[in-house]
Amino acid sequence: MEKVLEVRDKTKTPELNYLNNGYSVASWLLTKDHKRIAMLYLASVSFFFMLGGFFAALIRLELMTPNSDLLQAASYNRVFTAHGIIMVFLFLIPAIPATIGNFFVPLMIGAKDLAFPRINLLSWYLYMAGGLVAAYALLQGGVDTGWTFYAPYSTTFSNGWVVVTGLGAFIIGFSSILTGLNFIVTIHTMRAPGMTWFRLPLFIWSHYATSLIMILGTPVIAITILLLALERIAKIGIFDPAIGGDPILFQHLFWFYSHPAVYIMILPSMGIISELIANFSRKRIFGYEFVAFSSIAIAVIGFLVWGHHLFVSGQSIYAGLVFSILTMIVAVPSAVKVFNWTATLYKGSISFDTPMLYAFSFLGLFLVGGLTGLFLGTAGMDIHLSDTYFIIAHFHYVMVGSTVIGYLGGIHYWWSKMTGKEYSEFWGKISAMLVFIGFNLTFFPQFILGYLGMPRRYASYAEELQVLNIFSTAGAGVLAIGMIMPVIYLTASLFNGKDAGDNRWHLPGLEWRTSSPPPTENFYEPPVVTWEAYDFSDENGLEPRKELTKETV
Amino acid sequence: MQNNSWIPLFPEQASSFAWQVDLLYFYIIAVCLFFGTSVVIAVTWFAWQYREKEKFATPKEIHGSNVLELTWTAIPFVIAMTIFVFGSYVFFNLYRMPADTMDIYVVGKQWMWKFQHGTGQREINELHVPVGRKIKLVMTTEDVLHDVFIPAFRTKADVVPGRYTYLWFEATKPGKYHLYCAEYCGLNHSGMGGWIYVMEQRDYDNWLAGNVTNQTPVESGQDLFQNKLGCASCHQETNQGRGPSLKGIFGKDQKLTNGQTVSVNESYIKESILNPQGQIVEGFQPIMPTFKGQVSEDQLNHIVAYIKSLSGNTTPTMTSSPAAKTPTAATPAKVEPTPAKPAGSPNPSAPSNVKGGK
Amino acid sequence: MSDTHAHDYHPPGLQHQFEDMKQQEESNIIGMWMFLAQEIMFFGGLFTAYLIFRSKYPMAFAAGSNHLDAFLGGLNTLVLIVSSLTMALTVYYAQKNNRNMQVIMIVLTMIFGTVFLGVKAVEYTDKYNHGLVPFATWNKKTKGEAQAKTEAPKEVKNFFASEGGKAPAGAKVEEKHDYINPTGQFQWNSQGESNELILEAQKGNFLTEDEKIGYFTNGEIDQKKFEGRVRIFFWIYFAMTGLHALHMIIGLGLMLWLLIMAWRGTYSAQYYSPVEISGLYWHFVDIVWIFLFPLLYLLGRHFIH
Amino acid sequence: MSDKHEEHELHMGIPQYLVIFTILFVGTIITYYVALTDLDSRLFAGANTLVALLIAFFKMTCVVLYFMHVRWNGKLIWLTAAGSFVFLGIMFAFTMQDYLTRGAGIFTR
Repeated sequence: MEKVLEVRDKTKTPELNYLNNGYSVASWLLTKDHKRIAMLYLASVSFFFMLGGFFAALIRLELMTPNSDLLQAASYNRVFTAHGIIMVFLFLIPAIPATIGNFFVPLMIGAKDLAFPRINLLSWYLYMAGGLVAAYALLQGGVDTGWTFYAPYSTTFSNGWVVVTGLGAFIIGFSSILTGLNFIVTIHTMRAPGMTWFRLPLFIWSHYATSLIMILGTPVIAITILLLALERIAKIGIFDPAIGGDPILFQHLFWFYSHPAVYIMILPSMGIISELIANFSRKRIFGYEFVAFSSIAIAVIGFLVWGHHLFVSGQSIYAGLVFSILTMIVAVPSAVKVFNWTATLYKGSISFDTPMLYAFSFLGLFLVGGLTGLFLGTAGMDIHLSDTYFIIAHFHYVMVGSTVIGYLGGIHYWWSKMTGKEYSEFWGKISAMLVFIGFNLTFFPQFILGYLGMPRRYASYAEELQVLNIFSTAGAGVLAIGMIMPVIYLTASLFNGKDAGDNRWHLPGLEWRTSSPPPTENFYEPPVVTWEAYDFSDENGLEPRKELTKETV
Repeated sequence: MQNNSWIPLFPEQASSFAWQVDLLYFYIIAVCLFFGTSVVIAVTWFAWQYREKEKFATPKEIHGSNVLELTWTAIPFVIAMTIFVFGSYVFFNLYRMPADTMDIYVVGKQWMWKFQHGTGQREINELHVPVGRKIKLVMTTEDVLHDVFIPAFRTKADVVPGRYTYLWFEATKPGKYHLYCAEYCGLNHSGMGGWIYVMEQRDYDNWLAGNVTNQTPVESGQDLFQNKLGCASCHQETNQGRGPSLKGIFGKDQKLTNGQTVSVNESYIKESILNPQGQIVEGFQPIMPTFKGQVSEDQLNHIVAYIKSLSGNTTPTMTSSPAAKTPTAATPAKVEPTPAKPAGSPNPSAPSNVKGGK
Repeated sequence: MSDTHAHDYHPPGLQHQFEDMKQQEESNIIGMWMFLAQEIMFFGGLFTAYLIFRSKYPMAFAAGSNHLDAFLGGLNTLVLIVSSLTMALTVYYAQKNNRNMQVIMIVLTMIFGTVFLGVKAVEYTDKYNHGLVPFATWNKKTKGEAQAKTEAPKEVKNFFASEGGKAPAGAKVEEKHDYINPTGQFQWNSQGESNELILEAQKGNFLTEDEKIGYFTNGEIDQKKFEGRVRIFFWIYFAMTGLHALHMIIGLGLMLWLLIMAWRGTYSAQYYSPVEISGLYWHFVDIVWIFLFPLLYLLGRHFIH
Repeated sequence: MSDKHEEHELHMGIPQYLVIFTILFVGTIITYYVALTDLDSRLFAGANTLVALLIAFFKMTCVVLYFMHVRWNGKLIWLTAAGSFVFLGIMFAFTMQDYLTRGAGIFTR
């Protein structure tokens, strides 16, 4: 399956790369090559994203009118639950680490593969198994608990498909743990000679931080779901107060993972944006160490703040204040990142290619998403806002506005490396702008709706709120068009795209110093790193190195 | 929500601390605008100023500046702390229970709210409270998590099974405000809501006195008429019964056996109940017993209200002195246009819809 | 050692993605530690649940704990410690290139691991016989008095043994086991003992707020409610020890694989990292038990005397 | 290279392993008997719990440092071992801080 690279004569055979190194189904499904696994992930993650997007469309269509007319409350509840579970567990958490991360972590540190290729493949199978189980339960049975599975509704009142969905989430959890484990070990032991910690691209730092959360947080949700299932099946008496349990315990265990989980979603995206901003202004990132450590700080402090989801649950004022102040502190490293990104642009040479447009739109949306987090971390403010559309708008700004935008930016940025083809820059720019406009139109009105007091998860709402909801639905239409376009032109580029060349953007990163698409073992000879991250200086020898590999082999 | 603008932006301010929450909101918005606009301006300006002049140019290296880093770590930190302090102050005001409160007990249930006042009145999906009094809700639930949310008061709190949680507010403005359930509770979550009626103290007292059984005067009167006092056995819908039909008589003239003609108004109806033999309607026997001593003043009023409703007149009017000393002598609600509920007790599976408004 | 490139010299067991054995070993060890960190958090969720419920219902937990067999629990702790020692020695002999001792030590580890699971099975059976399995109807079904009497002597004996000789008066014991459990539900049959406990705690004002609500109905001890709280203890007991036993079984599987590989003489001073990381796993499982033993079997035991 | 490597890895001989084993063994016996004595009324409330947990922690430390060779491992392993316990501690502490103050009248809630 994996042929050893020995002779590479360009004139005779086409370059042997990871894509044309075997065409059989088995060569894909049994591959241990991190790049192929990343492509498997890319396909499956995109599938689930579209499934989740379909449910999102249903939600917005239903909310166009105040009454629950398109969907009855029963189906509406199932639809938003399906949307939440699919998007969170099946898309947002694996999206960047498992696709782009899987592909580029070894490439960017100069390794041949991840440390445990078989575990990497196993994690994809776990993901697929869990994803299909969850999707089956959601489509076949229909779960109406919301993605939070709050007890005692989920343990006692909802239908039994909760257990099956939980099982799916449990399995996916282990897929995520294994991915994180693989990354940490890889980053620790597999760096190329000369690739010191402070020469690592920031993408790697952010994945390191993400992996920490995956390892320390995910097992907690796994055991929580296990207990939930036991409670559901056997009535343990652990979450259901009717038999002595405690629903608050569920919330604590759930948010111990699920709050850090939002950092699992956002940190990799921040890593991509650091790459984009540095590379497209062709400058070393401003305050490299601060950006790097702010990722770690976010990961660590992120574990201390989960209680802000429980402000209104009858928490004491004391506990509320502790969680509130810690939440305010976690805002600081995020702010530091934004300032550093802005400063990086200063005196750069900024190009406006599609990935950079995504980076700009990330900056705008993350500003809104991050700053509105201040409202929700402030205990006195959160009382009015929690469980309203303000929350919905806030976390969509963070999850979609930042994670999905970062993901799209990353896909565009590395598309030429992953496939060797160029996508259409024109359509890319149009789609990037549509996504930005559509997104803001969809979610900005929801801030106002939230302050007006429209609670989340409502199938029907007060009539005076209809105008804003119509704006939101209209925006969702634009957003949907913007999101579907990349699927089309990226797929088209596979067939009729121009050859992108090895280094489409002319960048110094290690991943750009191998061919596009890269060979199975990533590099023709083990790379030795002699430059700092984002070193655009002339001595760095961008071009010659490429020639060197081609001539010498 | 009496917000008449095309796109409403803020819910009404109707509690003592609503302005604090709004002020905090504006403060954080100001902070956000400050940071947001400065970053956006900087990004836009840099993007324009330093746009690519030549493909793949290599600009000069700038490595960073510790002074700058410290500044923009410290400033957000300090500002975040001011927000925290302000927010904590508001949090205290919202969640610290004051001492001198009027307690109302709340039970959440899929999918309705049950309220019970200290004086025993029960309400479903509606809560009547006096203006200017500190109200404390003592809340629990029979099944799953719920959450009492009153946007106009800017406060909410979860209702947790197996525990009591508390919420307090002091309404400042009479009116009718949305009550929502904000914690997802199952199928009819979006239907689990109702209205908070904030009334002047006097109206509230009247309401308390007149609405003991959680019924509108009309409902209460109907109950008395049909069940408790048994009027309906004689006064049937048609004139076939032993007594005249009371349908549609209000406001009309009525011929009596003694040849007189009286106009049917509140006092006539009352008089007829208390002293039936005085005024016998033409064509009927003087067989009706007196109800003097069996019905209280407010029950009378309810019956009057009901009889009026039979004539399509649903608005009960005030007939006796509001300055009554004892609850029994008090009057029926000058309840702010309480929408007449459908007859019969509210059905839990079909709680009243939250929608509506003006 | 940097000059040993993968292409020239390929030591046994070196995977293609690594440059040399040192890198591979390091990766394996770090990987295993990351896995253990994950395991700690996995058990951590259960420990949190234990913490919360124990702080809510200490008396019910003490009563439940007293019906676990501290002697067998202690024995199992010792068995696991011995197996940890043999595991550590396996690594030692692998480093010493001693194949035979390696094999012996792995076999010993497996034997002790199996003994642990055997004792565990005995304990579970005991719970089964006494109606203390909280799941559905998975208890011994005792129908009516006649059967209960015929089985009584045996159970009393068991009970003495299980109490480590510290059982209350014999009359009480007989009364306890004369119960009917036709459907095999969870049953708490030591009301006398637990009532005493609660009343004493009430006298000393030790009851927590949750206990005051959780054990009483209208000021009287409510047996049904108390049984529910004890049931939570047994759930946590079964969940924690069950999960631990599952880890033991996985560990035994690992040992079997190690045994085969060691038999073939795969491991040497140059290549023994599978032995080492399996050892890490085995020690971790031991550590979990080191905590489970006092938390489940011992805490609150002194209340009873 | 491999010989040196081997020498470097061997930190403990059989006697040392046996010493650690004896400590663990004795610790188990002690914890068993201590649990049967009522320290709570003799010393202070919670003394039994504290002693049991201290012994467990001590035993764990022995296993981690010597059986699992952490004493001779790099900083990363130390950090992982300690770090995961720190996060476990965070989970316990922050959950308990909510439970202990809930309804207990701290700041008159």
